[in-house]
Amino acid sequence: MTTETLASSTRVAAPKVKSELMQQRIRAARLFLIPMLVALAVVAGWPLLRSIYFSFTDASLSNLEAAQWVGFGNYLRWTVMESGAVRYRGLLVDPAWWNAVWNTVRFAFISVAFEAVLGMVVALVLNAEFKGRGIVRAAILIPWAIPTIVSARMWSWMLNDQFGILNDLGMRLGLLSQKVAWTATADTAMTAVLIVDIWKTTPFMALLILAGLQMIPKDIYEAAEIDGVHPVKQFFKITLPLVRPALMVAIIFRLLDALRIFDLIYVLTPNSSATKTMSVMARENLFDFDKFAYGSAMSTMLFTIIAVLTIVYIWLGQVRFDGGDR
Amino acid sequence: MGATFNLWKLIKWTLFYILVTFIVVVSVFPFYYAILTSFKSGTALFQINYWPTSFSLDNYFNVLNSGSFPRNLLNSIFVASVTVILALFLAITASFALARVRFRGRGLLLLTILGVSMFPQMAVLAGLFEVIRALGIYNTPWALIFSYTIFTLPFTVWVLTTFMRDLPVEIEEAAIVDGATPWVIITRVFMPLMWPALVTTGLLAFIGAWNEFLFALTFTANNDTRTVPVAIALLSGSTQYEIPWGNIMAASVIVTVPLVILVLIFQRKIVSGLTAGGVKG
Amino acid sequence: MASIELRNVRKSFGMVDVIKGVDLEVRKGEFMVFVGPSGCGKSTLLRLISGLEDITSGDMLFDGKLVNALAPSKRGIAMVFQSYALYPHMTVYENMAFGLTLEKGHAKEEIRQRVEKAADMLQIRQYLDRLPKQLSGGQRQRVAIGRAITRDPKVFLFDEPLSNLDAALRVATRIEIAKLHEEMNQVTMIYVTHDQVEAMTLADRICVLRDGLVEQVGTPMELYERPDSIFVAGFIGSPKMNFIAGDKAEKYGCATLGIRGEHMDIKNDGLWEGTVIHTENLGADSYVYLDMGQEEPVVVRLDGAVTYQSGTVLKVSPQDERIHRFDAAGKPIR
Amino acid sequence: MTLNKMLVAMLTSVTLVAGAAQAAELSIVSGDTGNGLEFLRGQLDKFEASTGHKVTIVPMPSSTTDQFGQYKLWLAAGNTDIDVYQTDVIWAPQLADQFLDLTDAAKDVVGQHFPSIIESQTVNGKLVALPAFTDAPALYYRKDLLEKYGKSVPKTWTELTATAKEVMDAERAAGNAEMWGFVFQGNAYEGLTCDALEWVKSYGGGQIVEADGSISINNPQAAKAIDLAASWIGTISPQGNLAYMEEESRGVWQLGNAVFHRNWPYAYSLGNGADSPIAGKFDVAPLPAGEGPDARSAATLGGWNVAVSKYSPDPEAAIQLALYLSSAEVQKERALNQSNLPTIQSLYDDADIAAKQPIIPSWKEIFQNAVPRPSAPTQVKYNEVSSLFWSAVHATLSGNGTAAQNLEGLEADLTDLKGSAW
Repeated sequence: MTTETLASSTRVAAPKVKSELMQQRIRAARLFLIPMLVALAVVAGWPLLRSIYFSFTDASLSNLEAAQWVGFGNYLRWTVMESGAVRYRGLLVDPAWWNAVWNTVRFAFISVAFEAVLGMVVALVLNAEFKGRGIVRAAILIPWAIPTIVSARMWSWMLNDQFGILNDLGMRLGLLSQKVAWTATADTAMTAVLIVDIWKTTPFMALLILAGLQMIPKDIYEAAEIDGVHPVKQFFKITLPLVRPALMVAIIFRLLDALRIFDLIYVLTPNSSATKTMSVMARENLFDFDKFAYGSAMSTMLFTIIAVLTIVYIWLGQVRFDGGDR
Repeated sequence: MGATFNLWKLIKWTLFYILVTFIVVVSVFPFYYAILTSFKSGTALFQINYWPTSFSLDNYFNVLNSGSFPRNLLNSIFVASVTVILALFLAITASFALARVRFRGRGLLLLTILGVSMFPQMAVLAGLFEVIRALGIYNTPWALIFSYTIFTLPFTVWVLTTFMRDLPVEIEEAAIVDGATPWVIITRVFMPLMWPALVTTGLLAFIGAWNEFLFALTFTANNDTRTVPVAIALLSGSTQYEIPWGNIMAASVIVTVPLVILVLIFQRKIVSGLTAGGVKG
Repeated sequence: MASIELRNVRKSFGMVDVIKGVDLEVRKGEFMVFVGPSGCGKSTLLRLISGLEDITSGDMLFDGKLVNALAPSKRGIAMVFQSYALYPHMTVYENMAFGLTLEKGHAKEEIRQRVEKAADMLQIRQYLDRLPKQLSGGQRQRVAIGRAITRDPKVFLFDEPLSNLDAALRVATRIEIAKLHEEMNQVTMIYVTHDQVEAMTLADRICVLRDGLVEQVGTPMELYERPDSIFVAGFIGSPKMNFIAGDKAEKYGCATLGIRGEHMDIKNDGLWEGTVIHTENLGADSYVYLDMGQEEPVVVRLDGAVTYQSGTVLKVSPQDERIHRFDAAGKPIR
Repeated sequence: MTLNKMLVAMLTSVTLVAGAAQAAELSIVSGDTGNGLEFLRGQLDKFEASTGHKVTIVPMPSSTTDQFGQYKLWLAAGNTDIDVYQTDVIWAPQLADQFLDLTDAAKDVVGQHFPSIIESQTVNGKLVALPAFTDAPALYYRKDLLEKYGKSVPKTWTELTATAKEVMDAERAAGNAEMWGFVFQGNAYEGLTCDALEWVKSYGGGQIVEADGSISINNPQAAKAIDLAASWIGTISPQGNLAYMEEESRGVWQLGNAVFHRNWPYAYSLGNGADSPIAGKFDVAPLPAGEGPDARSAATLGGWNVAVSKYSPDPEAAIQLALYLSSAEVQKERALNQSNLPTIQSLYDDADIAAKQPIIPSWKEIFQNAVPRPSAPTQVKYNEVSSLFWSAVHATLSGNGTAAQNLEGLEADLTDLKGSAW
């Protein structure tokens, strides 16, 4: 009974006269929502619509006004050659683009997977009672608090093959047989980017998972303890299922972020085709190359791909964001 | 029996603390190394040390005296603070409407807001630039505050909405019976109950605004309006290709320390804020 | 100090009809209790009266005036919630004064006097500076009541105020509320509960609700003695009225025969025969559960401590003047 | 000399008159760094004093990619806040539409500059920017090591390869395990385009896209040059060279861990810095030549220019500033203070410069071998051309395919990109 809200339903059989209270609340809701909606429309909606519009034109950044409508030309167009063969062009058949998509998706999934596992470990540690927990908790938040642009530079410094401390450390500990040029070669560039990203965002993941962990009532574990359930089994049978909702939400927020990854890669390995992501490629086309329309098409595709992946994830994972309908 | 039990316990604790130490070292080491580097200069920069070998604050003096860095620091503080206040203000009222008033299209609205949080910044950069010029706020802190709402607002609205939804309905009803208007309910009843969530989201928004680079670079065209991340990117050696690692690390330390302090102060609140509202599945 | 009239009031949430047409009059100064099983709509009805919920159709009148659309704060009501709903960040004093500070035209001093007066009535004056979390459950509920009193309402609404308290406190607070009603005899009170004991002890009149409809309205004794349906008969009174069907009922010319446990006697020449399943001995009285081939065991209430061995066969007779006869539709045959 | 002085005097008098007419507030963006900015400020102070205009510097990140994207966006949006832009030599054709034509304003002074540089800033007959200074790389070598092993400065890349290997091996045997033979800019970025263009050109392999717009890169000489460079990686150059930009390579060089180094003039004074382990132990020479019919030493033309935004609210004052910054007076100061190479021919014979910056006159030889990147023929598509080129070269250096294969693919990509015309 207590969960029933004040608000009356407007779907069926609306009351003849809306009560003062309802009117006041609806009026207030409208008043409260309008500033936010206006802000979002201006700051996000309109620019996005422009991007989508430009993706259907031949716009050039030096002359946006002269943009001509070209339909789906930026996405796919074809010419029939004299021999009769058909030649397809455009974003949808651009191998460099699909390479970037693959890089992005691979990056997103690997990094988020690692972050989820490591975040879980860190969260479990932080959830335990021990001396100095406060300090540890603050310490793990440091990577997350450092501006990306700074940490990217810090790591590029540490990953340097000649005077980078990581190679030195690896050599000293005998983990590396020779100095590795982390960001240089195609094989290790992605690894380097992953290391930095995982380092940087695991704390955030850990924090969200920790929040979920702390909502699990302690007596469940006490009961399990009395029943003699092995700790490992406790984790899989109790902790994991109960923390799952928090984990799912944390993962989706991170996934959204990872799919848009830009600054880290832009600073660390801006031109390596092994790490070039959709955002980096879109920037390159929008601003470096004279292909504003093509870049806009990439931005639009990027947005679409993220949206589709999110929907699939929400659907498969049955993530409920609003805690049911109320 | 007792002896083996203690031994086992000892091993467990040792392993646990090794894990804790490992986590701390991995988290802190790069920052430690940055501090170490910030005390070095010249060719010493290219030599690898694990412990402080020299201690010179030259890089810090350089950074703080270099043109407008202190000014940029103030800009960052202003921009980030106003962004947070504005985002919290817009979000707290909006989330009241979203969490507490049932109306047609509410679910759709929430999804739209989530949608905004998945906008790639790159996709809106050019359009946003047009809007900012049209509004005449280009090259002012307001351009940054305005553009930052694109990532702070959806997030704050989401967290506060979930949080507010979990506040007991009866408290609000008691206030209604007491004659409180929605505005009074928000400001005098809900806000005091939502401090953890406000602190958490506020801090997250603050960090987001504080660290943002792309918009800050694009929407300012003047040393006096720029923020710290841009200033760091602008720190330069004496010649074109020379990268002043010492100065950059010093600046990075200066920029990061306030955040670390904020995190230290609010770390308890951050967790409880997220516990109470942020991540309800 | 208001009479309340409901005319064919309906309420639906989406496709679900919760209140399906209620006509009811609550008199001035009356203590009315809404009772019924969970889901019967009693809380919803209270919330419709408070104005927290819109009525879907029908009319609601306070003192003859239509209040369908009037905001709760203008109806002259005060409400006590099951979970107390105290503002956790305000002291007891601030909690009680909050409503008055929001109303224009109350001087600080006046507010103070009114809060203190209410606090005195409930003996919570020494807690005025505390926060709700520093109080026990019973104290919190008294603060909640105090908050309502401070507003000096014409109508006092209670939404299951005792269900979060333990048994002893429940009785004490119940008496407190009864006393309150005597002191504030000008104020109309409406009280929602699922506990028929509270209903019987507190109410001037009881309104039994079932499935969004009023089943019967009347004084506790009316409901006890002359239930209008098998439902009311079964709901009011403890232990629950025994219902006997089949041959035994047919002999009395009805589909179902209702007889309360206290209105049956154990006699050697008893009319009915049953096997003892279990005896509950409460000291002052005892309940004997008999298997008489009915769907549920038949309960007989006996004075004093009596114990029967399980399996004992007993003969019982109903007191004829206390028999309730119901037809197949569950309506009484009088 | 006297001519220059006269010109400066004339210019100043003109500007004085204009300045008296109205004082303007100007902004100039500059991606220049530390000393460079300080120098610029000093020059602007003089300008302010003589004209009464006020000039603010808007510093930009030193990454030219960042600058370029930013300027493009600003110019596209008609940003009126910036009057004068400092532009890289390759940007002229790409930003030409948004800069004012300086032909008339500079008609009296263009003759002083190297014609090739003026040509690089002229797009469809429009003079887009005025040169401020030029840049050309050289081969840095350790004269102490070459002497120690009795080697001469290599004249060809093959010679360099052999010498580097020998000295490196000998030094390593002598206990210097960190020693490498040759470091250069091998990261996938504009710098690699510069380096690789030098290899290709020195082997007579053309300059990717020729002045007439024809795509010339897919030829055996070019492939030979790039294959040779690929052979360096892991032998005389560290694996990490594939990620080096100017600073990383300078780091290795300046720690004394490389025999040869390809870099711009800036590394010269830094290498002779007080705490530099190699101070006084090195010298510079023109980059080696290739082998084959048109073999020669080639250095990629760099350098910076000043351009005036067509959205400047005060174009006259802005043009005045651009003229001033490219004037002989400022260029001389620049040469003296910054060891930047002047674009005015006569300054190479200037006695002051020769006395204070002896390397500058000697750099004239390097500069005369300078090759422009194909930014003029490829117009707005230059960045993409360059990106395709460096990707192909980087792939070859990383061992993904031979030069011949990658260049064939590159030719196809470039043909696609070119379409019917650049």
